[in-house]
Amino acid sequence: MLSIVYFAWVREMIGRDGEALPRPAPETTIADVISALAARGDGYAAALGDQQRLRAALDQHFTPLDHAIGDAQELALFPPVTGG
Amino acid sequence: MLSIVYFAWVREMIGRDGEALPRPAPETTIADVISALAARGDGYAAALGDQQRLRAALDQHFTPLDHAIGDAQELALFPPVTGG
Amino acid sequence: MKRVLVQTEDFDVAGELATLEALGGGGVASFTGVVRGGNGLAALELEQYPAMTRLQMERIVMDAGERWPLIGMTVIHRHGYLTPGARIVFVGTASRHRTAALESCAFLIDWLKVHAPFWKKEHFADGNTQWVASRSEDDARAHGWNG
Amino acid sequence: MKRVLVQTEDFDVAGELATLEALGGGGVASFTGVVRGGNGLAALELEQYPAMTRLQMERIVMDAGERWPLIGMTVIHRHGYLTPGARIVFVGTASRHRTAALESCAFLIDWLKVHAPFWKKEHFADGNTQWVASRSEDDARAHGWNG
Repeated sequence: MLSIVYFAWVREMIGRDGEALPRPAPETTIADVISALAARGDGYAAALGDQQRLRAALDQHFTPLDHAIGDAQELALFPPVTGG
Repeated sequence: MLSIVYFAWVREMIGRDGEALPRPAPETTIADVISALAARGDGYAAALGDQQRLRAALDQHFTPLDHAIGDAQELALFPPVTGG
Repeated sequence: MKRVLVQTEDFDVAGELATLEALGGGGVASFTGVVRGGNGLAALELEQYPAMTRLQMERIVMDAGERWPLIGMTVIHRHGYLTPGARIVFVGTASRHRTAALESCAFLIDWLKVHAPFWKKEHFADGNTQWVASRSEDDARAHGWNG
Repeated sequence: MKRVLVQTEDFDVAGELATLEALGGGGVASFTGVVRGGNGLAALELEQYPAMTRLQMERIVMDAGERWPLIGMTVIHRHGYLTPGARIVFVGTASRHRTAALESCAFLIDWLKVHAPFWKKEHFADGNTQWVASRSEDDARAHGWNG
């Protein structure tokens, strides 16, 4: 399984903190995973439809969306950070 | 009269905090005043002989040594500052 | 000394600075970020990615330690609900070189802004809420340190 | 708010920072200079030019206020005999813009180093004394702000 976690308005629009997905092939990119989730429609489409607005972390490292998930255990999807 | 004040090692070498001089002509430069004082020899020569090591303020404004004293009331002579 | 804290409670700026001063470096720089009021803001909510936050802040602190000769670094970031006037973030650095202390302090806060997984949500007195948008100038400043 | 102090006694960093935070700007930067020990240093003596010091510090603070959008500036410089570990100087700035707070804080301490009439004399445990020489890199940093 691949653990997906959501933060900020991505979490709010989807309506959940995260979920587990059947493990995709290692060469699957983060963008591919996002597209598959967005295809579910509703909150998923609203939150994940525009990938320009999204950032990701694989196993707690920021990772560009065009990178493959490889053997990562956790994929986090969220808007650009606004801390500090 | 022109009031002269000394600070740091200039003060220590001369052995006094300051003194009053008969008022020089307005076009006299700070460098001229320093040279006249250094000509007194002893501590004055030691403290004021090398003008490269000196800085000055006229009426509490830093002023280059080649400037004329004009109608200033107070000339301060000291090494480069080292505060902060 | 490296000190990284993520917490809901407030922190003691005086105590943090005293610890940095006591390291004997001679120069201590700090930045404190505080919730700005106005526009009917009732509270600022800071959400974090708990599994990543501390890890990422420690990476940033390690980066700074490689770039400047520092003898102490303290970074504290709060999360949860903060009201106007409350402290959000503290960065303190100590060095024998004032330039190293000042520059690394600026680096750390710039870097936290774009590399620490926190998200701000504004809660207004009238009940409205709004996620704070990221600012492209923050990105630009943080990337400026790569030059 | 502009606050300029020249004094022999220590100052309360926490109180100074709290005052700057309370202005509501959101960003507060500070630098504190502390007497470094080592090499047998017993005390650092700071001599000033009393008639000029405060005037000159106020000019520097005014300069900073013209260069950056600041809502608060506090500059405190001690004189007299200070032992290792004692605070010498404090610069604190508050702004709505963290960059303005950080840059003006660096400017103020750089500028004080070369434009405030203080002279440091080291007193060593063995009875020797030595006037601290000015550093050309301080001049260079201060002049860098003219660019």
